[in-house]
Amino acid sequence: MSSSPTNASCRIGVITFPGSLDDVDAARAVRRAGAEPVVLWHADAELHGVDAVVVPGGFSYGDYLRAGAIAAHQPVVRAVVAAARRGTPVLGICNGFQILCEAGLLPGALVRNAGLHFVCRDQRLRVESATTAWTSRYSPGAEIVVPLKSMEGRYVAAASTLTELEGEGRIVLRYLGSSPNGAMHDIAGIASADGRVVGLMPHPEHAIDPLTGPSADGLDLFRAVVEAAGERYGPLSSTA
Amino acid sequence: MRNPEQPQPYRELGLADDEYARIQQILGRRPTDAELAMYSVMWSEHCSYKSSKVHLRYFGETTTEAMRRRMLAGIGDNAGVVEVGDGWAVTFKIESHNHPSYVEPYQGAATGVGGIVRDIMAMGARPIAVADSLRFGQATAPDTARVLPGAVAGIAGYGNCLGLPNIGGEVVFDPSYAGNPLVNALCVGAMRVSDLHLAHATGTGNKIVLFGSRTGRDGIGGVSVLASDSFSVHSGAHGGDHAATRRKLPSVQVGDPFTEKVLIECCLELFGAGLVVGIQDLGGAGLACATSELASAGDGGMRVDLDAVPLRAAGMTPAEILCSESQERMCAVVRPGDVDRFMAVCTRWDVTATVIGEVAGGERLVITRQGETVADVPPRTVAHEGPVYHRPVRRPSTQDTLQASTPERLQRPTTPEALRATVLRMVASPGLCSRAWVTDQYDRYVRGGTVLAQPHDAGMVRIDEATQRGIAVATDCNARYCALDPYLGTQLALAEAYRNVAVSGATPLAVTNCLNFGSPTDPGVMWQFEQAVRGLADGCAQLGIPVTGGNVSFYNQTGDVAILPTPVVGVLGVIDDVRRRIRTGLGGAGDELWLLGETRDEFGGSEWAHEVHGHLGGRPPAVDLAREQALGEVLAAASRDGLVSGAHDLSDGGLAQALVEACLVGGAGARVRLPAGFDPFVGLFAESSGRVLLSMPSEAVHRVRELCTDHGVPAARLGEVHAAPVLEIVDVGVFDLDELRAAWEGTLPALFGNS
Amino acid sequence: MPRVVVDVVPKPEILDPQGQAIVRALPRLGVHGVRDVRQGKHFELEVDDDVDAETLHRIAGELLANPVIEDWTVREL
Amino acid sequence: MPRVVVDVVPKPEILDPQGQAIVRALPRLGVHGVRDVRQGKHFELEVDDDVDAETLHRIAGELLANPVIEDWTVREL
Ligand SMILES: Nc1ncnc2c1ncn2[C@@H]1O[C@H](COP(=O)(O)OP(=O)(O)O)[C@@H](O)[C@H]1O
Ligand SMILES: [Mg+2]
Repeated sequence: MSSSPTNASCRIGVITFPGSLDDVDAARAVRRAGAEPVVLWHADAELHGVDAVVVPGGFSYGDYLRAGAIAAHQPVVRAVVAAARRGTPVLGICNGFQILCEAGLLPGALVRNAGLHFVCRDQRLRVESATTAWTSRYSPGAEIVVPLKSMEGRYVAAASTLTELEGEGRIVLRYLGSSPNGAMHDIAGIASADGRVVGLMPHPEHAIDPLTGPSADGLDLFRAVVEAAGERYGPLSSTA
Repeated sequence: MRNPEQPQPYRELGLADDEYARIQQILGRRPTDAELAMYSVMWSEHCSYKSSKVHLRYFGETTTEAMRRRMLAGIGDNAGVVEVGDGWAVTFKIESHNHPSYVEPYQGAATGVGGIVRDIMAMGARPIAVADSLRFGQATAPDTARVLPGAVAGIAGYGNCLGLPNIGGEVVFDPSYAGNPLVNALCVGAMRVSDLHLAHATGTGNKIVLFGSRTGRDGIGGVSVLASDSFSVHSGAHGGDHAATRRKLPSVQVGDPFTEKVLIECCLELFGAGLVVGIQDLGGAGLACATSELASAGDGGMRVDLDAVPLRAAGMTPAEILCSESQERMCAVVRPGDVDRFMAVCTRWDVTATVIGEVAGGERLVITRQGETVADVPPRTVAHEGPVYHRPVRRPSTQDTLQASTPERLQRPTTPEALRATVLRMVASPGLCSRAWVTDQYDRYVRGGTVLAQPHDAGMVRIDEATQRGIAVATDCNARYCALDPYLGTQLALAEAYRNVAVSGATPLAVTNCLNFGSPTDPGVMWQFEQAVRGLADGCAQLGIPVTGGNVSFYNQTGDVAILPTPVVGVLGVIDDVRRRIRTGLGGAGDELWLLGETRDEFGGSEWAHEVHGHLGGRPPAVDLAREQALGEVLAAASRDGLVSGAHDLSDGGLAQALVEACLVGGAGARVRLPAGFDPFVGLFAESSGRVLLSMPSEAVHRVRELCTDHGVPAARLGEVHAAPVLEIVDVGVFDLDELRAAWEGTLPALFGNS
Repeated sequence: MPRVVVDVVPKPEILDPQGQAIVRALPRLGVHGVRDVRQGKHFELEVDDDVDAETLHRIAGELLANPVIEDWTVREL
Repeated sequence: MPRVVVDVVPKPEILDPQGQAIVRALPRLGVHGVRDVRQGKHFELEVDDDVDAETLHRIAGELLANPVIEDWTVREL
């Protein structure tokens, strides 16, 4: 098991909605990154003072109506929106990304893949921005391989929004190779203006160990916030 | 029936005259509508196994005490359970949802997954993975373009939404499945040995709680209609005519995977809190089945009040409520003192739950509606003492002609050019091409424990992060072999599934099956069935692993033409450290390539004879289960000592197919010289069983050869892995991996659209 | 060019998980008094003038709707 | 009890692959002359009499449709 610097005092919340699926995997990734995962329940507008929040993948409420549409109205999301406005780092993965868009924390929307099928593949990505709270450990332009698994993965937004995102360097990840879902500008992930909130369709929590994923490229997203918290809480204690 | 003179529609419900007479004799009176409906659905082929029972007993008779050692539950329970070490138990089962998937491919396949997952939950386990074994008509047939994409999307839509990784299966095409597609879904679950739950209603006064979806008019009578003789007549009458089939089916069940996902989490919380005495899933025959089975597996007495059942539709009759196949429902037996806590857990998960009755003294299942008794029956007579048929069994006269038409006379490629062209044609054939178009629609990563999935020979998931213990599964069946010789064909299916598990480094432990056949009223079909059961049971006895459960699907035929006999075999294995798993792809450049096992001139039922000559005849390849076992031991040792860098079993398409897949999956080229002794065609395409392709670093070769010698497994050096993206087969030709990949991956997208 | 609308809804006896999910979600928006919701599909077609009603019904019944579980209506605008 | 229909369609500038797939499939059915198809959602609501138009528009705009990508209409039957 990869031993990594742990920061016992860094606590990262992982939300569970009815229908969340990759919440256990996000919690595992948080633990691997050296932080303590804290379970956040959809019905409580309470974040228990966590240092950062992960909105995990899955099919919250079955993705009925629209992916993320019903989850976006849950009490916990209101709390997340408020915390984000105070600068708390928030990571939305897949369904989590869809929820953050539906909740208005991130611009644009995610719609049915252009190919109309669910797509599960090991996806090559380029890290376009290494300045966000979650991507600071990557070097700009780095290429990583992370699983993508989604039905509503095609990022769309108004032309003005896209210009803004491109102009402000808020496109965090882009698909490489043939487009998996027809996303505008090959967008796989974007950030909020302050770079604290990041949403991405691929699943970094499934790329933390080559045994169970295509790579360990995803772990650095989680390490980034643990490190940042470490700077706040003082030096990291290195334990297995 | 208000008017006691009026004749009852028992025939329309699929009951034969003598069955109806027996019901009256059991009750000592004319049955009520509700009772008639209950008996008819529970005595249908699908629920009562009336035609297969006498044959299935053979599984029990051939299971020795030694084979039972690890078995905690077996045939007769919702699903088999085996102990896999460290206090872990694993449960797995395959079930068919064939006809519904023909009528409405998306919903039929989706609810097929939902049903098998509830079976696994009913054992007290957490479902951890699914696999799907699929068969369709000719790949190019228009109706296949309707059924395949729909069924695949349904399995994806339901399984992905449940958060269960899909780790394996099959896709097979054959004209005999046109109008009779086979959708067999497998689910694996894991639990602590101590958490095993069995379905029984004990303890007078204990409450019966129905929880999950509301009950509506879904698939009413579906089960009996699907499997009753009355249906075969109809499907015979107008074969592929959907409209007619639909009229026969009152309605199609629609799945609600979100509700099922919540139901899973809710059940596990209930199990964990110790709030469940007994549990039963609601599948075919709905409440009629769940209540009668719970009661007869317990003390026998039960009272149920249908007024308490939450309904979705207005004006449902007692019979409809009892036989409704509304999905995503479970039934639990709960101590009176625990009911409030039980309800609290359900509320937390927003799951509808209601007390609908209680375990009662006496031996009768009494069901009331609006104060009136609508059913009063001895539950065992409904659930277990259904009719037992000894259907006529006769080896068809055509069997000899079939076996006499051997593949020897078929024109074989001889020149290198012709061989090279044949390799490319076979790789691109619907039977052998990449399944990625299908499997890329399935989430194989969710739960974070998937160590192997498609395109590897077996699926493997970790069940314990602390110890790295894991399990592996594979399903297989070559129905052409079974047509040529159902006994040997079924043993070949067992051998391949066993081998697929073994090449992953896991040790095979247990077997499940899904026996898909034509009409049991056809003595020839019953002969195939009997032979298949005996072949599988005898084979398992020889391998020393038990059949822990299974499923029978009859009436898969159009007119009097049955599908190829298709006994799908699933094998479960355990590996104590998943980090030692063996992958299907070739290892690194410089590694040596070896072929284990013996190659013979065997082409009966082969993919080559089928694809190139449309020929089916002769005899299937020879089976040597002792050899399979020896191979398994070699591979287990190789995995334990980390000797090999890759292993791929040889099956359909022979060595050529295995080499191409190993190169493409591993992303490495190879240089190969075919073993001396026979012509290259046989070396490339023969489908002799008991063979494995290995890649290993040269340092390991000596040890592996020792292992092979010790276990009496022949081993021949084929060549080596090299960096160049090229597969060179000496005296045959050179293939660019890009060329091979284009051929292998291009076929299904071309047929079913680019996704 | 004529515009045609085809609305497809799940048959009454068929379970509609999506509609049910919406009904349960509304109170959290502070919306009350919505008793039931059925979710279906809405198609807007642009067709040549020579496409007749019978063809439109074929399109609806064979492609846009799944007659096994759905009903549909065709409206010419 | 009043019945209300809400139709939701993707905004014109948003690519609608489902609609396109239907357009491509029609010739195979022997149907010609269908120039364009847009696929949206169709909702049928049963509401209490006291649910006013403004609430209905809230339901449509805040839950049933996503204004970023979709337009919607509300019809009381
Ligand atoms: N319907 C399916 N669902 C999931 N996986 C499948 C399906 N069909 C094939 N696969 C996977 O694709 C790979 C190749 O299948 P197949 O050629 O049948 O394997 P084998 O010949 O070794 O049994 C295997 O990993 C198998 O599990
Ligand atoms: Mg194999």
